[in-house]
Amino acid sequence: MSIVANKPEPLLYEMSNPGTVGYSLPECDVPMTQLPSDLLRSELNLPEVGEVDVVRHFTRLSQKNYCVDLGIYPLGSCTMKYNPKVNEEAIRLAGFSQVHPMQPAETAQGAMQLMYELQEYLGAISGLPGVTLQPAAGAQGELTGVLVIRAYHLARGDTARSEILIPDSAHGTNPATSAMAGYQVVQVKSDARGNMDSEDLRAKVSNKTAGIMFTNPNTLGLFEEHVRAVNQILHDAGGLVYGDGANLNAIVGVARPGDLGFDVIHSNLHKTFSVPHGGGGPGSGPVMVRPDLAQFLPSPVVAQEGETYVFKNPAHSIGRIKSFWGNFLAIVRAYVYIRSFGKEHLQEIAQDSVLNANYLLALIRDVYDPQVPERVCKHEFVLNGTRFKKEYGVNTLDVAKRIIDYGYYPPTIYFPLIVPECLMIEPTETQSKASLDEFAAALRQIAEEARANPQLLHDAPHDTPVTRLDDVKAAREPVLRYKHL
Amino acid sequence: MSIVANKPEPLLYEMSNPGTVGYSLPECDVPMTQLPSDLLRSELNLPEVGEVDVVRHFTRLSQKNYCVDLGIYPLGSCTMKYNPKVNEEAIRLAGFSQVHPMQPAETAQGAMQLMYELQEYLGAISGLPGVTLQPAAGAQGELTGVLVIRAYHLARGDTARSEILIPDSAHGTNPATSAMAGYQVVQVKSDARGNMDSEDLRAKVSNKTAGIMFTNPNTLGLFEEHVRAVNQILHDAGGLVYGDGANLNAIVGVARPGDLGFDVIHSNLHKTFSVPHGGGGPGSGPVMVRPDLAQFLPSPVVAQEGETYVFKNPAHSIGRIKSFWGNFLAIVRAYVYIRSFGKEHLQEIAQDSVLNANYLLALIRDVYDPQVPERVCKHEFVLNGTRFKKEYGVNTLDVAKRIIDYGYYPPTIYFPLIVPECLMIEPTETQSKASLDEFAAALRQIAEEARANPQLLHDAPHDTPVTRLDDVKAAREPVLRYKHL
Amino acid sequence: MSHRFIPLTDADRAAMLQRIGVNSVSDLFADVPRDAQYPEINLPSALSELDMLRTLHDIANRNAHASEYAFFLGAGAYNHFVPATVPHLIFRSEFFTAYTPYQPEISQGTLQTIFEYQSMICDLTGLDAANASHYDAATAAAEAAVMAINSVKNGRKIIVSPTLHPHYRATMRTYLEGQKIPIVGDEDTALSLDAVLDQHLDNNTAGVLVANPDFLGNVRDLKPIADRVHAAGALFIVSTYPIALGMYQPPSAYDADIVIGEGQSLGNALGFGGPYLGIFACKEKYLRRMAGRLIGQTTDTKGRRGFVLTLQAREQHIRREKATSNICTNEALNALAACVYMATMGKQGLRQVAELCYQKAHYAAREISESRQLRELGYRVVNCDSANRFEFFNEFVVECPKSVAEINRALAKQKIIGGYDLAQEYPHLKNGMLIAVTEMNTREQIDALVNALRES
Amino acid sequence: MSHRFIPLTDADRAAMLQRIGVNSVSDLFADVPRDAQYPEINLPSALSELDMLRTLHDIANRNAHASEYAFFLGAGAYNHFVPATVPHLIFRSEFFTAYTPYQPEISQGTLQTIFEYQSMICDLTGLDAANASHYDAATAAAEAAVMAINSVKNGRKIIVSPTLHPHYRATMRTYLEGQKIPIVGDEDTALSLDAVLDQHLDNNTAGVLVANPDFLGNVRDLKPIADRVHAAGALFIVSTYPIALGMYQPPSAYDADIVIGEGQSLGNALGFGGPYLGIFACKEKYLRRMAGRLIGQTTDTKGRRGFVLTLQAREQHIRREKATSNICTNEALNALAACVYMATMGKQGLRQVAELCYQKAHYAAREISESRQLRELGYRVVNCDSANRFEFFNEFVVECPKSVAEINRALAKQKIIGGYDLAQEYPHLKNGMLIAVTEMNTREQIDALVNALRES
Ligand SMILES: Cc1ncc(COP(=O)(O)O)c(C=O)c1O
Ligand SMILES: Cc1ncc(COP(=O)(O)O)c(C=O)c1O
Repeated sequence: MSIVANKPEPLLYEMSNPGTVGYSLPECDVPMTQLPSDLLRSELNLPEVGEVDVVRHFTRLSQKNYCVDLGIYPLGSCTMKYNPKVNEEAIRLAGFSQVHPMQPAETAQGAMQLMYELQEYLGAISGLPGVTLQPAAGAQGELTGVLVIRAYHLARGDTARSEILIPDSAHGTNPATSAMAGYQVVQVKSDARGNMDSEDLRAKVSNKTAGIMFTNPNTLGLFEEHVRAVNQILHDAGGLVYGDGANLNAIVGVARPGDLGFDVIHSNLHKTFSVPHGGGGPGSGPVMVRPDLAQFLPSPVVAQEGETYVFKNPAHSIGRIKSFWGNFLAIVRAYVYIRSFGKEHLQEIAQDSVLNANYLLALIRDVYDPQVPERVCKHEFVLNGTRFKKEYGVNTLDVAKRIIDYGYYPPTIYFPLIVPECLMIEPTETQSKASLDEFAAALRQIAEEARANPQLLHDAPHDTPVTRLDDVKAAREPVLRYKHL
Repeated sequence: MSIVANKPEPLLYEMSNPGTVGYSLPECDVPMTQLPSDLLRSELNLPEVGEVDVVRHFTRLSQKNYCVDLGIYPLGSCTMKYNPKVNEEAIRLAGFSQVHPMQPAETAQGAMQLMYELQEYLGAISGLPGVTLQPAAGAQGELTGVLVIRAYHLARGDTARSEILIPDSAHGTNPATSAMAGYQVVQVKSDARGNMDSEDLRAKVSNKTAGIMFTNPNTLGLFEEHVRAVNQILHDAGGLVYGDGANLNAIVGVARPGDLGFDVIHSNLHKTFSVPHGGGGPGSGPVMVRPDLAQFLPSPVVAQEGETYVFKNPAHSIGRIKSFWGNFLAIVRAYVYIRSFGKEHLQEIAQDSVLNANYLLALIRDVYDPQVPERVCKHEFVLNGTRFKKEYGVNTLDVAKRIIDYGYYPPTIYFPLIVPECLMIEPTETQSKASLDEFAAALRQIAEEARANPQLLHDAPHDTPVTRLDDVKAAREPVLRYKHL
Repeated sequence: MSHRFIPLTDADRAAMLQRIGVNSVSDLFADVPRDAQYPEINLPSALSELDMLRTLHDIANRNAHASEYAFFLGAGAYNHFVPATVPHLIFRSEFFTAYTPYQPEISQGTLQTIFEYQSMICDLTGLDAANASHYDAATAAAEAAVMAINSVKNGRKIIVSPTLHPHYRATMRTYLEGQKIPIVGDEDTALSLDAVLDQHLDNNTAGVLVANPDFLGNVRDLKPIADRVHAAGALFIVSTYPIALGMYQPPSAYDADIVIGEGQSLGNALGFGGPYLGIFACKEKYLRRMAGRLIGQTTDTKGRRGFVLTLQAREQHIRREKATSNICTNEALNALAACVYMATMGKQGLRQVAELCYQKAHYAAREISESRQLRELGYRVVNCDSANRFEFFNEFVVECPKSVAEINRALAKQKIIGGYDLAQEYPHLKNGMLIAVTEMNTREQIDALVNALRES
Repeated sequence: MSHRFIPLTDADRAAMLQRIGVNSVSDLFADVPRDAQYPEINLPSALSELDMLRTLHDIANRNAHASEYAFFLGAGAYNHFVPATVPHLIFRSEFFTAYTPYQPEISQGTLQTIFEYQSMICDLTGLDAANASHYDAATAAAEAAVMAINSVKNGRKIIVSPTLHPHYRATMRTYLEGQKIPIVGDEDTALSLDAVLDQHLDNNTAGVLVANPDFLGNVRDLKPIADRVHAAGALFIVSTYPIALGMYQPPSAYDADIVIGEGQSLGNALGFGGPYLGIFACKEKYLRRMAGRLIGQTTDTKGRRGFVLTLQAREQHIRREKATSNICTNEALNALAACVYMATMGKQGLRQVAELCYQKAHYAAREISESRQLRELGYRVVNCDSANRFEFFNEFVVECPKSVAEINRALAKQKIIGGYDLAQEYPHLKNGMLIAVTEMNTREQIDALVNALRES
């Protein structure tokens, strides 16, 4: 409801009325024990609100959010695809939701079977058969993978490798991960076609190189044209190749990273395999490795012994990467996505996501400036907003905010960092042609507005509960919690 | 999302793209039979849309609706109270949702137990122990009850009774029901205190009177001060008293209709017992009768035989009133509401709904005109908009539409028919004091606007997906379906 | 302690009473006879949410349900697949906790979806107009009869086919009893429709109500019947099973004037019998006599398309005792479920569901009729003609060698819910079991049924 | 036929390719090595929604779950009551299918709820600032260790209590391995915390991580420990169980610098171990060293309050290899669940849950320790001192006469999931069973457990 959605919503704390309750619990049915009075807290300042107002508060707030179920959510690099509703039925089954991670394996064979099968599927899809489902997100998958690479070198007594190569187009998690794993980051330049600059790469690879981390297609939405050569260079130097699988959507079913020379890869199940993003998480970031690296994977993995599924610790495991076994309920959803497509349809994910991206680009490329106009893109593409800034005084932030006025979520902006005034668009395979036509029409109109009436863009968005917010103030005097009066 | 909610949404038909599918079904796993080609249809013009667009279409449309979960929904006579969320868990249990009405009673004992217990509870709450859960809504309960009254007279050989008395404040279903049951409707006037005019009543009651139908508290929100006298007059004349239980919320737990002289009553479970209204239904309208009338109730009712629950046909049943046993899943919800309050808290429903109504009235009575200012109201109250119309040129429709601009659903308007420019407000017990303070403040501000800036009201609402719609056009050239091109 | 569903504290109550200007809550109930106040009410104690859920789980666990049992029971309620889109969307609060869309500016969600529902029902049935629902098919049938009486000049009676659902016939009788309109035709449930018409059809007939598929599962071209009915000046009313319309010709093809049907099968839960969905559609010329709510398309003051409740002058709110029906609350959410269901299945999906039902039911019938062992035991499929051709959709009658109730008890032990026992309603089908098969029944289940019959 | 999740038809595809100006889809993949294209991928065939659901039902049915079994298992994941408000609200599409709130104008829903979550975590722990979640407590513990290393000048090692959850200790080791930061203190898991500090605490200690309640269920006033840690210049990090904070003093009372915890118990499903919720809070002065996302309050150009992602300069998006953590996707929806849970339970409810857990667990411990029969069989409750006083929250250790795995097998037959087997992680607790009791365990269940132990 537009009127309700545009009204300011008080904080729950501001709605609190002492003595009101929204909960109920059974009476205590056992004889009472004296509480340990010396250890008790005197107060707990949580809000006190009735059930009806809890529900209304969050329902009203929900309407202040855009979401995939309202329309296109073309955030580049994020793969905001439709999330099948059958999963909501699935994950509410008591046999999934009410199973304890530590209960005896004999009593959790269904859950373990599902995990085992997903391990197999991800191995088959990636061409890298060693699989751990433990990582909770892509970034944690990266850490896992880099630690596996580290363990590999150390296990061979190769202790001098201290560097990881990373192209300048990489997502921030790649360098951050490398640093967490104790590596120096060495940046590799991109060339004009959006590939890695092979001279720069050759110059930087050495016997200090533990490996390279790169995304393919990369964050420009472009497939590394020399992928095999790059990987060969690394392998020749004794390094391993880590694939950041955030963009797996573009090639799933069409080509397998393992066949292209990758040694390790993660997959963001919340991207390619449609686990809903939940406003920022949870996700799941399984890691797949070539057979000889499986011994280093985190403990435990699921194995099959006869008819029974068991947890096993890989021989030279890097250890645990989180508690328990992974984000199981996210894993269930990815399992559903894969089985719903099956071997017959899996490649349509990649084909149609790439088709959609190229189609959308074709509809707007005469009014926006693709970063690498001479190439076809994969599942996403990157526009360069420099001309808009110079000619109209309109920057990419203004364009993004104006997109909101048309009822869409804006694309990713200012990433990758190597593209000035970057606008990065990923439609995914779950958009219809009609929806792309509409979105393109809006983008075209905005381009026209940028020319004719730039102020409209500077002032955007116009009909939202709040408009542009003061980030500087937020960071300078951080208010990170409700302050009791 | 306000921006999305305010965008026009195409019809599904307009989104249709031949060849797109949103469904999937298993392959046929049995040997095929030739279809009867002479009986097959050639075309079926349903829309063809993918799952994602089905979900988005209805999600976007949903945001064009106001609902109880967004805020106060003060529709007088409708009892729009909060609907507990535990019911959504309950009615999805396979043991409720996937049970067939015709399966052998031995395999449905849980469902029958629940029905039996609810029959008992409703009997206890109403003081009228004969109960049928079969009617699907209040109006159907009315028909059931009036047919029971008819059966009662006929069973006694009393065939001359052809009239039902109904006060002029009654809801339209009461006269319509009487007519459906074959009775003449005789209208009884209301007096200045909002009671039935006792002289008029006495004048109209006769040996042709089969009974009277009235709501107590009535549609003015006022309790019939002479309820016992009225009922006595009817009983003395050989008639029966039908209570329209739509307003049971005002007295539930405080007084029982059976103790006040009612012979038959229905209860709208979707009002008093919080079955969600679903945009107009489904509801449930059980009927309760005094013991000697139980023999006429619709077939079947649930009875207990030892440990077993069975369906039984009352001895002189009026017959079936619908297929199967009633709106079972609605019945489950009412059962939950009653058991969640239990004997300790039940009367709080009435007490607090009446308290809330009187409080809200107190907050605005100096600027709006209560129809019967000298009395306390029950769970709702009625305002008379005549002065606004005369003094400001603002009618009740304008006031109602302006309320929308404040982010609330407007009260019931132009009902009951006996109050000119009527505005009928029912807050229910599930509103907090703070929410009533806010709503009252809005109403007061609107009263001020009516005086100072009536055009604001004439033009309302201002920020909705559509504003005032052309009802005349809709009725004159009805467009009741999408017309294929 | 306060109750979780009432967001008021005692301090609030005190302040509110003061503002009202009374001393206590009992002052607000002064007009209620004192001696009747606060009776002892025999109810159990309040339950917490957790205990409530536990209780409900216990109760639900006492019911056999279609996730654990193979269901071969239909008889007007069918175990069809409900795509996940349906519960996801209909249980959105915005639809679920809204009222009848009286204020269209903030009810376009309900209004547009019901307009779409009306449109789809028109497409499905082939008729011109559909309303926004009745309680179920039984009450829709009763309302159709009333409409026929009001539409036909000398209409003084209604003829029903004996193979119309027994509950619908019973409900029609109850509804029309007060208005003293006779329902005839089903005195002998063994009679054919043609024989019934021979016996009853005359110029005083307001309407003839026929089911297709009928209660025993048979489907036929009703054009000859329609012609006879129309020739007598009566309305031809067809009760249908909407899933069947995924493949069969719509009732418009045989010139039905009114179509009613049970919409449960379109995305609504079995739910032990309700809430269900009464479908009601008619030809344009009868439109203004139709009961129930109608949503119409119009424009707002700015020329934008919008939807409103329309033709309300027909309804009880305004016409009061002159209204032809008292219906007020209807089954809007079930209509929404049907709308989402049809949207999800679409043109192709609905056809495929129908064909799956047809194929599986015919497989089941064949397996039963062709099993020598079952034949020897005395089982016989009734719905096949002399040439052993089956003429039904997804439901058929098996004549059994012993009481159906007894067989069903044995089946239940094997987690099979057998067919409907026809003994009471169709005495001529002695030991008749009405078996329904849908897309939810796997071949394995069907084979298990056949085996179980062999052993029972 | 098209796939239901891809709303494109072949006609669409052809038109789109034409518009792009290529002949076929393979032109769009020309840069992918030909010989690697379209490998045979060993996957099962596509499943329809119905078959998918059936498969999932079958799989789920192979797991024992808490609706059918009595659970006495905790060890870091607890079977608590989840009020119906939680699934109802968190599964609203607007929350569920949104991304990280990068564009605040159309993400205020997520932003405000997480701000409220942060506030509630601050209130619960008594600390000044909380972030918008880590993957789970284990990774929060690892990030806390990193933060301590970065905050303490000579910080070169981390001390962990042996009674910190074994998974957290293992995860910390994996995380800190690359940076070569030693984790010490749990070499002998039988040692007391004081003894551990005696052995390891020195001026090179960056942080000390202690659980309260600890892994074996014990709760204590950690002020003396905190004082020792602070005196050595290290940060005092406490791992907590948020439900326990409903009744126990917050870690701020004993001067914790950082609090981490597993938020699963706050409205999140057991879900076979995830997704869970890593809680992370710290004192104001360490705020800018905290990893993860933070939501801050600010104003818009019209002066209206609004919420934004703030202090992003700390994060990997901007700092890249200089960021202290690589976390990006977090557990926002689980944080929302915790927020709705705490909103529903409120101040009084959270206290009551805690007390119920406490009471029921103590009842269970008493029943076990006071049963002569169990004593004679060799059962002994470890968490009671010489005066037989219990000092735990809702989890306690029972020394058993035989292997816990064996006992648990016997219990499972009676639909009881017994406690955690300590044998491997705590060898000194030979045959130790860690039993957890929550508000979900009825007295009947507890009595059944005691009985079953007698018989097992
Ligand atoms: C290219 C790339 N790599 C890594 C990540 C990190 O993945 P996650 O957010 O699942 O931790 C992202 C996420 O946006 C990404 O786009
Ligand atoms: C006073 C009164 N009587 C009867 C009814 C009819 O009840 P239902 O809508 O459940 O058929 C209503 C419904 O609004 C009502 O307010």
